[in-house]
Amino acid sequence: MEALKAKDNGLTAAKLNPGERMLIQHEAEHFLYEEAALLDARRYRDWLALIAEDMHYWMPIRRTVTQSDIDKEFTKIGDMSFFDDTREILEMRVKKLEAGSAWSEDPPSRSRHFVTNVRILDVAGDEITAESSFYLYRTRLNTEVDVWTGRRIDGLRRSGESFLLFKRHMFLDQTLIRSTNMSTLF
Amino acid sequence: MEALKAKDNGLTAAKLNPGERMLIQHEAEHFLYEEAALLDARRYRDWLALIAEDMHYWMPIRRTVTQSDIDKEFTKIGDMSFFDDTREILEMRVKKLEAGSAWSEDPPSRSRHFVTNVRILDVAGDEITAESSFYLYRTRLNTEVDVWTGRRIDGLRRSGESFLLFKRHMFLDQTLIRSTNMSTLF
Amino acid sequence: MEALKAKDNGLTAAKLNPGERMLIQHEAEHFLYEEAALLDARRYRDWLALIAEDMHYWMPIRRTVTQSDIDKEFTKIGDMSFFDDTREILEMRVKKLEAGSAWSEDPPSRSRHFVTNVRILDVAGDEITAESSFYLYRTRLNTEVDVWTGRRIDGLRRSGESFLLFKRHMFLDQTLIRSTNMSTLF
Amino acid sequence: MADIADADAAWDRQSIRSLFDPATGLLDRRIYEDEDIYQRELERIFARGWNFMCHESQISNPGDYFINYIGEDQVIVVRDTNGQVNVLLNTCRHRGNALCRAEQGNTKSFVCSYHGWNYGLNGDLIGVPGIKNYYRDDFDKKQWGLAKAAQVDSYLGFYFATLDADAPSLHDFLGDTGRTGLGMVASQGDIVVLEGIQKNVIDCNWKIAVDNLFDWYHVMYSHASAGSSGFLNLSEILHPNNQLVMLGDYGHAISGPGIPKEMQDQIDLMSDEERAELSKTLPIRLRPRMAKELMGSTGVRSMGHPNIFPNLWVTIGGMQICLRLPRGPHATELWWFTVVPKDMPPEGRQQVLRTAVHLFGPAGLLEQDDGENWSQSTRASRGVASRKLGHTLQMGLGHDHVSTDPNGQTGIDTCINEHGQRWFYRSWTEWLAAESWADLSATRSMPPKEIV
Amino acid sequence: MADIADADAAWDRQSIRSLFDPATGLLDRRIYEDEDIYQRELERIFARGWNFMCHESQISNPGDYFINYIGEDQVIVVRDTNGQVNVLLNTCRHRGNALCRAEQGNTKSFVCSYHGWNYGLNGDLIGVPGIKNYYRDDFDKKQWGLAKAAQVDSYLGFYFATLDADAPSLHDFLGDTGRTGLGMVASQGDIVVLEGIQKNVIDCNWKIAVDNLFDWYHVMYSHASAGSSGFLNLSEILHPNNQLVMLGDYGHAISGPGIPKEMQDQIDLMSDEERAELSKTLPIRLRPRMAKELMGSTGVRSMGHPNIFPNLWVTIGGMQICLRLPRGPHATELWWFTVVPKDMPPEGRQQVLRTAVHLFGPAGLLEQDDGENWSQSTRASRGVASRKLGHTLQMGLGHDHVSTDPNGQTGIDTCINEHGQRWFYRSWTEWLAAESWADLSATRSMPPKEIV
Amino acid sequence: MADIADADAAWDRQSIRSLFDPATGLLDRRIYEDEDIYQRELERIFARGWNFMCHESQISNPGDYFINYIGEDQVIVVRDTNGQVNVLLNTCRHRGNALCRAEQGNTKSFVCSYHGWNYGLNGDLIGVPGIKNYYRDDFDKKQWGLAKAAQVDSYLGFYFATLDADAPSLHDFLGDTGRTGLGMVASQGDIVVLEGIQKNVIDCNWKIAVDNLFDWYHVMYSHASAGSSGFLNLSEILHPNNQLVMLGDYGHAISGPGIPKEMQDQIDLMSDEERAELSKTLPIRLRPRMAKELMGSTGVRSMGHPNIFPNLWVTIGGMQICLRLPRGPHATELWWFTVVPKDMPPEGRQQVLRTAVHLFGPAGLLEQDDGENWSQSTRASRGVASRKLGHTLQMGLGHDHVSTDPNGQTGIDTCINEHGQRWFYRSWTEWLAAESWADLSATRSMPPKEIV
Ligand code: FES
Ligand code: FES
Ligand code: FES
Ligand SMILES: [Fe+3]
Ligand SMILES: [Fe+3]
Ligand SMILES: [Fe+3]
Repeated sequence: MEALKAKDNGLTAAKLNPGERMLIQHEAEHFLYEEAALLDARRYRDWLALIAEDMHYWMPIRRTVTQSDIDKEFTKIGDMSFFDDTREILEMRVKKLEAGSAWSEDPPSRSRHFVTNVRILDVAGDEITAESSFYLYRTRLNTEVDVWTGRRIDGLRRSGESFLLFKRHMFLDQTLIRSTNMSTLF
Repeated sequence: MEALKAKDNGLTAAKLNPGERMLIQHEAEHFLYEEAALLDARRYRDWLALIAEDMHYWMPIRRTVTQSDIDKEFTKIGDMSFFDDTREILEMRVKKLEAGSAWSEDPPSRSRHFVTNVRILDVAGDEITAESSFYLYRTRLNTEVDVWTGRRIDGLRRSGESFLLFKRHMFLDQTLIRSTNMSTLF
Repeated sequence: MEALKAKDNGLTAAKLNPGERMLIQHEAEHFLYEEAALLDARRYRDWLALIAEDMHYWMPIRRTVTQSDIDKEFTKIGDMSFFDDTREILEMRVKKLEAGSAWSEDPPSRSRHFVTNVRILDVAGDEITAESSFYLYRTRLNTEVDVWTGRRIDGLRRSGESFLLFKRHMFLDQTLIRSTNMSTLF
Repeated sequence: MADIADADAAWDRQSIRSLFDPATGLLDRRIYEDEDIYQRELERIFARGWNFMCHESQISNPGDYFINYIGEDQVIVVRDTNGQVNVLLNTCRHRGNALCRAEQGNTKSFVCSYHGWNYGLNGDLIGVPGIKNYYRDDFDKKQWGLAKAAQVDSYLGFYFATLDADAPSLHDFLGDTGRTGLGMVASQGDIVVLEGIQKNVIDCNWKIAVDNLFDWYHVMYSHASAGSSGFLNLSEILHPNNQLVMLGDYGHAISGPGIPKEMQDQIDLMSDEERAELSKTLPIRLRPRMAKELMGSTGVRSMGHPNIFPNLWVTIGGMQICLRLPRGPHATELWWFTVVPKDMPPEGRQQVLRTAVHLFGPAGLLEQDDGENWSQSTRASRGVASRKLGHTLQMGLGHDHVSTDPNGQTGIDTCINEHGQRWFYRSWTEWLAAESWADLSATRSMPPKEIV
Repeated sequence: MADIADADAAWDRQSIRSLFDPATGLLDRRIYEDEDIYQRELERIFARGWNFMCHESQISNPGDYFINYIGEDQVIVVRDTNGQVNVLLNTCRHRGNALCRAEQGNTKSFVCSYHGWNYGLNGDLIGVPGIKNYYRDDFDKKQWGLAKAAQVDSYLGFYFATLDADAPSLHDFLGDTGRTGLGMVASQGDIVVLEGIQKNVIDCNWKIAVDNLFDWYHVMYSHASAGSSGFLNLSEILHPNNQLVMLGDYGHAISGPGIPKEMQDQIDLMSDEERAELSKTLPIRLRPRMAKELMGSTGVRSMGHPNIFPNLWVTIGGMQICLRLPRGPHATELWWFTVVPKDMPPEGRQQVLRTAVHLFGPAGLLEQDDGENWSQSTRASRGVASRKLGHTLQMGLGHDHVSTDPNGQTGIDTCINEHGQRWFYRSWTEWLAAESWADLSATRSMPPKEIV
Repeated sequence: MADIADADAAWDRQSIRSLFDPATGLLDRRIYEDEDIYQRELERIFARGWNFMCHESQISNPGDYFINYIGEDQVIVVRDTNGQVNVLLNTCRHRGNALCRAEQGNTKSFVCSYHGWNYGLNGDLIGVPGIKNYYRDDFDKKQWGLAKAAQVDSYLGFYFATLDADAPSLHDFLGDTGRTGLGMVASQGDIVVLEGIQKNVIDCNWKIAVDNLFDWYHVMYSHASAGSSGFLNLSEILHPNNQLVMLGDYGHAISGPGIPKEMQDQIDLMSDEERAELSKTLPIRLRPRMAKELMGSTGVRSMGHPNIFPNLWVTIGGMQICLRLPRGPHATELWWFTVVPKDMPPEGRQQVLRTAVHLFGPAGLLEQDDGENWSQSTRASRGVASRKLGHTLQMGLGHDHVSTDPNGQTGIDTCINEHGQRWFYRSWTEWLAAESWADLSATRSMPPKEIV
């Protein structure tokens, strides 16, 4: 399988033959669904096992801007963001959840990661870049509901019979976050 | 195809080769989408035709509990639940809807079953266990909206060229149900 | 591949063998996801390039009706509707968005098209009819949120290595539209 | 009780009257956000006035019904077996349940889904399960029919209802201006309402939506992109220097482009065939000869927008009518009705649909741009500093003359202006301040006859 | 402050009393939508009365707790190490944070997640981080324990609490009728509440949900489709002409099918074994001999629905109890508790589950149909015209006799009727109008003894 | 009208003053839920006080604008071509539409999307389409410029605005304590605000969010898991027994860890290079020599949290500032601004980002845990019984001395305490009770000088 390049945000420039692409698509979806299931099942340690050492987990801030400022809609790397995590920081988040004193997650939230519209953007050696739409539903206590939606760019690297996730860039649709916190992993 | 065992709630323990798995995944998704379409089209009798005689259609009650009580989050079989239906009861639900006097469904609700993140958990003989995330959107009259989300474990049994559903266990994300009723099939 | 006929709203009458169907399903999903991504990325001109000359883009009005009037739930072709667009009208919508004075879209809305439950209803020569469930999330400014859900029937015609869209019929779940406008393409 | 008691305390006649100053065009912004004012609007404007219900073609058969509102009170508009149209409050007299939940339909009677009480199409209570056994025959069904609108009447096929028995007749309420407005629709011929009422909610005060229909000033700027889309040529329809305004009793008004009198004189000489022929070369359709009877010699010149006070807009030369239903101070439901002449050939009908679908309604190339302006204006009214900044409705104030034509119909030939808005808000303060129809009749301002 | 001050101004004793007219059964609809009335209900009914907390089996071990509400005030119901049950306001005395966020659990003490204050199971403040260093020992922990219900007591294992120290004892508050109602549950034997309380929200006023439990009139019509489903035979359980109503002090009541006296006389002669045997052929289970002690000689004949005023419904012969919690004037939370005798064999328990899951609760074949009626009735109460249309609760008014049995227990043997609803609303006006328990005790109506 | 009239009736000076008792630290919980109190806060605190707008680096070029709020009134903060910064109410003077809908941007002028009125960067109305033709030149543009803040001023690059012309100058309003607080930011050098303001909404009353910044008591318990995560060592930054509190005129205050005087004396002797070198071994960065000028000889010792009354928090030694915007009594928007010295090398900047992203903000390892405590505390304030339970702010009351340093700056060296909260709520009652700036100036309490 040869390396293929695609624009980050649009139609896949290069073409795989549909049969090849179908298999890669299936593998990527399979991985992303299993990964989401671990989060929703609160199996954070198992989830961490899917995270590569060089993980970049990043969610820039989106702003309401005019058409003419559209290139400033998202903050850039090096600006402020909501998440800008290495694997080390993600592990700290997990440790926090395991601490027994993460009050904002005790009682634990109930989350559901809906991952749809998965598209293979790029295949380069053992790395796959996949775009998807996410709808993250979270409910807490008896009445709290949060919804976060957006676009995700994930980097998957083959590792044994599965993948490791080495990149997750999350582009929210919301500008003002209408939630008390973001104590849930995306 | 051999029997494969998987934990109910997590990564598929056993491995199918991806090509095999892809086909089973497609078949399961195809069935689940058709089944959902029948409900959304209010073709309840046609839907019943997809239900096996030994169907167990069950939705336990979820509770807001602390981390330390997390094993009590869902009620168990034998406790109270929202649904605990045999095929016979499901048929009664359908008869009720057909009665012409099910006032809570006349005017009929409008539902949309979004089935995503389908994962094949287990293949054993002619039976497939599939997990999925569901987002059930219902709107009634001009302003009523209900949303139920959660995880579903479905048991599919091959029957001719299609499947019969013999198990549907629904694990809601919500604890307090913020709806006037649950007159919609999940 | 031979021509297959299916009812518009229900189980696929004719049968493809699952392997064949899986490939067509993949191709259709791939196209629909790319098309949705173009809209969400506001690449309207690129989107227009996917629209066939004979496009019919139609969204009837849904009404809250009794069981006995269920055939009147949607308005018919020739009645009033929300969208009843040719490619020419769609191009006008795009021109409007490009005009620099479409105030209701400046600052631009942020949309996310979740396309799920894709089913191949019909394959006839180089034309595919696909049904899907859509969940269109739109947010504007800092607090506005709109959600439209429903069923979509899309007509895809093979064109080179991809498809052109020649039909999009959108059947909303909502009757009263709880939105200031529908300035977003579905 | 509490709400209206509070309202009375807070808003007396004087303070209500001062919410709009006709002498300067200054409008107090609290009218868009105050909860007490809103409650008073429901009582004194919607429950008191004549509200549009539907067109006769929507309920042409016995048993046909259509659900509408008087303010926020839901009503059933239904044709009974005598052909009479009744307007009934959609709430069971037993325990208050809604009788109809569908938006429209056909029925033999109204059976309540709670205990099965059955009401005739005229609202009479005709069946009470167990009246003999459980009620022991001690229940007077005659006293418990559905509450009916105090008056129901139609003009040119348009049904209206009022909950106030003291209201003047529909004919008198409409007056010349209201009748002219409805005449604009009827002048297209024998019309029917098409299947499919578009309904959507805008986060704005209902009055902001209403006053916008008189506002031809916003068209060039707000809707510039509708022009850019190529769908329509704004300047062909705007005619900023040929505007005709008609101000009517009780707050009705018509405003927008007008055919200059000299031009109309020439049109008057043409036969219907000649008009149809000429229309093909124009961006508008010329009205047939009979329109003059319906609209009057001044009214027939209007190519603008009538508003039947308080909330019924006649638009695109009568091709659509749009009702604006209040939903609290900060939300309004818009209902679009589309009409065509019964005998219109398919191509004409296709053309009407094309315009109606693509111009107005929530997805319309024109209408898309209005809602956010209205909602932003409503929203800022809640700021404690912003709501102290009155709106200005000063355009043209004191600069125009009202002319009275030989038939006594009045009109103002002018350029783009804010006469319609001023008249609407002036009337609104008078309705709101009046304690009864007698009070309103005695205290309302008469449409101006000279300088305006 | 402001809210209750306003309420006082708007609603005096006279105007509250006039909201329901016992002489005609006319009920003012504003009771379902007025915000001031609602605030007053929280103060004068929920905070004042005895509220159901939970059953002892739900908190059988020290440290077991269950979260419930008194009106909208959240409380912790907890068993302490002495076995005593305490009812504590779930709000830290320091800065008001909630101590418990889970719905139920077991704990050694309540530690606040904000600053770590630690409260004992009896509410005593037992730990304050830094009390020595930061507070310099100048802080009196004894004064800052959790606020406790003024009185907590149980009857037959059912725990209740009131925030009002002047309330009569639980025993006296329940009176004969309330005790009979709870006896209906206990007569099944030594019972436990099953795991899993169904909770859902209906967009209706809480009183509409409550009065419905007396309403056997709606069953045949509202729930017709539950019959069609084949799940149950409505006529087998309804017995429209054998209804038994009991009206109790402070607003409690029981209403529904009753076993005719003559039949009960025959049952009274049977042994428990004979009753069990006969029950197999009946749609209902006959109560054991000991039921008579718990329910009285009239009460034992009731197969209907008790309501412990204001909001605790005992249903299906005591198999479920349903609490209705107010959530503003327009919403109600329903909580379903399901009970079984401890020693019930698995098949019996299976049968209880089958009934409980499939009949009631939001997905129940019966219950599904109720919510929308209630919510539509509540909704229409907001219309300015609709809310002026009183409800009628006239069924059977003046036609029935109250009999007093040899043991002094009263009951009304009749057909389907609205006695329960009338008694509920009459009592409701009296609770709401009273300024204190002393006032209520002095001014309340006594249950009727003759004509009703 | 109605709202403030009601408020006046319900809340007079005396009842407002009694909402907090400085002698006991008892706080009335209704301040978190009463709608009339909230309206009064908007009028008497936000519209009257000086509100933080933005930092000069955010609008460095002519035409740069940033949208902010004064209470719930939206304002445009814009630099004009003269370099002057203007604060304009974001509501068109014609019909009230919002001029700017983006959060930030650059523009030549503000054109309204409704009718195209055009305002200069200083708010002047410079273009009115049709002023000649439609307005007939009879319209005085000078009278219809955008409403401007009564005063706009900056201190150390931080822009503030007030809607009250009678407010004292920004310099005087800030007083020593406010200036010290801003000096904490500026002491890092010539700073800029980074791209990206985190904004989120918490369901809590704004005052609960504000008083939390003085609350170093909650850190060890609330944020224990942030320690467990390994991201930071709480005890290294907390110093419970070395706390320094400064109470300032008009309600400003600073509270948190303080460098003991003796240690500061040693630091004072060090050069900036020595400080930088030593900082590498410490969990905090020592301030440069110039900090003393900005913060005073007591202020420079603070490693705590300033609050510029009412709602601007300076945090992490000046690295972030957080604005808390009221959104009704039950919701607050938090806006996080992150600052770095312009000349900071990339690694330093990287370190700032790491801290800012991972500590605070909605996803911050520390901040995650705060919101739910605040929201639960706010929520319980609505219960009719719970809201009668006052909060206690008694910690350290009467146990500490205010010292005045040789330069006249005052400070309290103590352990963890609630001085800041008490001062905040005491000032809050005074602002809320005062009818005008003159009244507030005359009646406010002066910062304590002795026992506190
Ligand atoms: S509420 Fe309509 S019949 Fe009872
Ligand atoms: S709020 Fe509970 S300890 Fe402070
Ligand atoms: S509202 Fe701004 S120009 Fe008219
Ligand atoms: Fe417009
Ligand atoms: Fe019922
Ligand atoms: Fe904190």
